[in-house]
Amino acid sequence: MGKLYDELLKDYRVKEGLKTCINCGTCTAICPAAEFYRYDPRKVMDIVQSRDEEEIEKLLKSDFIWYCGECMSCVTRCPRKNGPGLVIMALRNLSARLGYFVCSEKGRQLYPLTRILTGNILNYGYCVYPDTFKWEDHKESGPVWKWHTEHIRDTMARVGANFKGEGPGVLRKIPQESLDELKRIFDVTGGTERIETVEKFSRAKAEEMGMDMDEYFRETFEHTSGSHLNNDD
Amino acid sequence: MIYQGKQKIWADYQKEIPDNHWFYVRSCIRQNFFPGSEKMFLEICRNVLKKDFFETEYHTTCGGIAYHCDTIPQETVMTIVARQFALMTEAGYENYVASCITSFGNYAEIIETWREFPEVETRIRELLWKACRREFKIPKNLAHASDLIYKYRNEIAARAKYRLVNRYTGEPLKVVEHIGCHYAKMFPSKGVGGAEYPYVLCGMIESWGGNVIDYPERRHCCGYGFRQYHVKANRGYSLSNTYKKFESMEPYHPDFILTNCPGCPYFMDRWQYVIAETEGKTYGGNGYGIPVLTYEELASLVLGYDPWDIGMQLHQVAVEPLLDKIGIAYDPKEKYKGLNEKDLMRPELPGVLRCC
Amino acid sequence: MKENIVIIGGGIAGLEAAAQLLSLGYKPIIIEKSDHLGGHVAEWNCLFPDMTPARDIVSSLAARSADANIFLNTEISFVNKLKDSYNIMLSNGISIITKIILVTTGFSVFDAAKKEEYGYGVYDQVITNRDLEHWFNTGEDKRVNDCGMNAVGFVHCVGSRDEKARNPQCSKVCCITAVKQAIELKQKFPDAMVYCFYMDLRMFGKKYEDFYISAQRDYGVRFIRGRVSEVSENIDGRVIVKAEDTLSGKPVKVTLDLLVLMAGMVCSPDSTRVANMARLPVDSDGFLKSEDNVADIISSPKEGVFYAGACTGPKTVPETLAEARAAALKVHLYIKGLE
Amino acid sequence: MDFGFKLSPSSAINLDKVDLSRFEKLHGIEPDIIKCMACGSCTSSCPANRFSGMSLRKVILDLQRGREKEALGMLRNCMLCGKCTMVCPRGINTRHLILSICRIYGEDGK
Repeated sequence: MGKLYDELLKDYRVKEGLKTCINCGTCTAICPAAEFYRYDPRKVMDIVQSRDEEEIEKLLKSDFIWYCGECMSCVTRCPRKNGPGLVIMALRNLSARLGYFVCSEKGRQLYPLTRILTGNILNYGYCVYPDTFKWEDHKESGPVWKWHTEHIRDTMARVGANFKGEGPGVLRKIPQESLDELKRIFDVTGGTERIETVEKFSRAKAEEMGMDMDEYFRETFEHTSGSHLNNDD
Repeated sequence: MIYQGKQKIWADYQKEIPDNHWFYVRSCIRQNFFPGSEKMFLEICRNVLKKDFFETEYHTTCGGIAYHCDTIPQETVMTIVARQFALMTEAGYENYVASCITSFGNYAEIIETWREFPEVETRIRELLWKACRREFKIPKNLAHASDLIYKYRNEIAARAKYRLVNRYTGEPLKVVEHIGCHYAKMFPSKGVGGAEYPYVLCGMIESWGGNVIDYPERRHCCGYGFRQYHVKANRGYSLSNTYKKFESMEPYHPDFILTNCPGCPYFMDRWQYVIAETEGKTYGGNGYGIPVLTYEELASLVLGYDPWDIGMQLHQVAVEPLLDKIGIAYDPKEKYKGLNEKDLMRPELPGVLRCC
Repeated sequence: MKENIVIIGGGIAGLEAAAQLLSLGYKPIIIEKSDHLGGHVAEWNCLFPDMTPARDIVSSLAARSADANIFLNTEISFVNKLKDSYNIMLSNGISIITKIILVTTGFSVFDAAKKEEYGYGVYDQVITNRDLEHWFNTGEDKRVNDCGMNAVGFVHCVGSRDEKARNPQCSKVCCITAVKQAIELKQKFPDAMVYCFYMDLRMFGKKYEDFYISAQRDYGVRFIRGRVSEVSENIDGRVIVKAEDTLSGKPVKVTLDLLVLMAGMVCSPDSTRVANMARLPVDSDGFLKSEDNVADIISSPKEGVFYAGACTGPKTVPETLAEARAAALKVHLYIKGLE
Repeated sequence: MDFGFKLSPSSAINLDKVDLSRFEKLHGIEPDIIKCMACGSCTSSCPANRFSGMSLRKVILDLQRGREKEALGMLRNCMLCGKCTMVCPRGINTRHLILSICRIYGEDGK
């Protein structure tokens, strides 16, 4: 592997997203994450463009790169046509590939995310799916969602969805041959390899933390320590 | 506010939207939380306006949420998207319309990346062939489904049963519009009206009789943030961003909020519930919330569809006060019924947020 | 001394060059498309750093160049290259054969409405540097008069140093103009909070730094290092400005009664038009291209065509005047060479 | 009801709400404080900076942004060596300034 900066530069999102940054702060000014986390996208851009390997490695192992919500509001405003949000995506990608993500609490959340989202895609063909979107894990979805999922065949039929049905329509069953194609796409494009990498590093980290994988899942999915928010000490 | 100033900007961002013959792809989030909306989109386009919208059961998620949660590499999402394009090509279409804003942004980003770096497109063609033995053409026109309803807004207005007017006062309803971030923030020219003053929803509201409210945090993200919502530990971020928007719009007393992204109405609806339960604060008057509608729901309501047929009962914030203001007829007893009057009980009532 | 000299543009560069050429014994012709002389400077109130009234500069220049042949309300219809001269057709039907053209077409103020996120032309209380000078001159502007003036902001670099606005270069004079206008507002409204949002403060000219120190020390103007990202309007019609306070690394917002956008300089469409007609090259910054940007900025690559002032890039008033004098001398020596 | 998460505080500095009354008092006795142009010379020469993060530049800024707690926390690390006074290009008597800050902001028992 080459140097971290060189690895980043191979990513098209860095080619697109980081030309030259003038540290003006237009990105941070309207960044939702900068307001609610201890986060400053301008500084992330500045570290990457510094090409300081040590600093970039620290960044890849830190919580900072995981605060962004990828809303891309920064892209609209940058006077140098940079995309800090795109650079964040490249940093996260590299952190995942190298296993650095397990070094930070927010990075470790990649494990539950990968399990939930790639699981939904490969099993159902959807990113979000009622069978795995449980009220217990999503109490904010409200009593209405609880009711809806308790009666889902009926409530879906009431509004004309084709829930788990054949043929087209809302939340139809996606044919097995299409799911097979998705699996083969994952296999040839590095999607499967990424899932395995995240799994491998997370397993090692869970062991280090003295947890089994279910405990590790709950821990990374639910737990937040101090120091991320502005009033944390 | 100088309305003509906005009109000048709108005139600069008029994208080409063909009138007919579209290949339709669905949204993961919309299907889960607003299943009636997608059904109504096709109902209005096909049966009311007699347009050709094709859907194949073989299409899948675009992978956008997984991509923006950083769980799949760029090549994976690009190849999934290439497969969707292949399905369009095989069906003989060249206009591609997505129900989801994340998808729409994803498609736009990928097409732009391929344009800028043709070697990436070549590589993805190879990967798609290897995985699926499929080939594709890049869509000639890419639209978001709200672009189409915008395009048809006057035809809908001509057939409308209701207008967005408060029947007690005769005043136009005050409407907040909220645009999904990935609609135009990355590529302002891809959105009707651009990134700063998008017109896609304003056009519908104006055409159907309402007044648009511009409030300070109008452009701010709803706070979805992908991993900031899907991981429970991070949801304070998502909640806080919606809270910021509601605090900013509160002095304007909006009658409802119109959205074009599938996620935003879910978050702005449910976070009102959470804010009510945790902070004791409600925004809609008399303890109610402010209803947050999808553009398909709004189009269906003005066209006179039954609110419970289009899925308004799946909102946490009660829509009845809005229906009453417009004068839309509905039967409260039918709200939580299944087909053929099947009794499905009803959701529990929240502790603070007033619901019907 | 019968050689025709055509000066295109009756701004301060054209007038100063004409005055010098008159004193050298020539009778230059000034073509001005508007109905008055003095260009942008004629619309300004006071000039930094000594607060010289702009009208004094313009009236003195106009007096010194009064003996030139001046065509107001006149545009160039076309320019033909003849064997060793140019045939210039004017919009009033007159045609002039000349061997010497001095281009003094100047700049345009960047159209601030193009920075959509700043809301010029959309939000009532957003004005430009030019609007504010107009108010200094006339006292007529509802937006300024009726706003209470408790808090005012200046946004530097509007349409300058901005690739999105297709204007990557620095307009150079806006930093000091903002400091000047901030001081002037403070003089009129001592209790107002005045903020300047800047990226860098380019205080390059004589006494500019003193001016900046005075703005801080004597007037309490507050400088915030961060480029404004977004402006919105609240229910009272005041504007909310968002930037990053980059020195503390935190987002900052403030509600203002009035926001002044420091619209930068771009090459004027008239310069581009003349360049097209006379086949003059345009530089990568959009301004007219000189023979050499260091050694010979006032010569064009075309025989007998010279430049002075902001048609080759943003310049201050003293720089423009100095260039106009240099161009006059260059023209004089060129004519000597022809003889 | 506990959802497992809650509203986060905003880090945005809202200049509309910053109370500058103590800063104005300080400015009354230290008029040069607003001449600071945030060049950072003080910080780079500060012997306390390396191990404590003390930065007079940030202290001056924080006081103007209503972040008094942060400013005073940093100032505790100052050793009053006066190096910053020697390097300030705007000629601010920083050592004197620091003592005045302590006096004004220390009034309610800090």
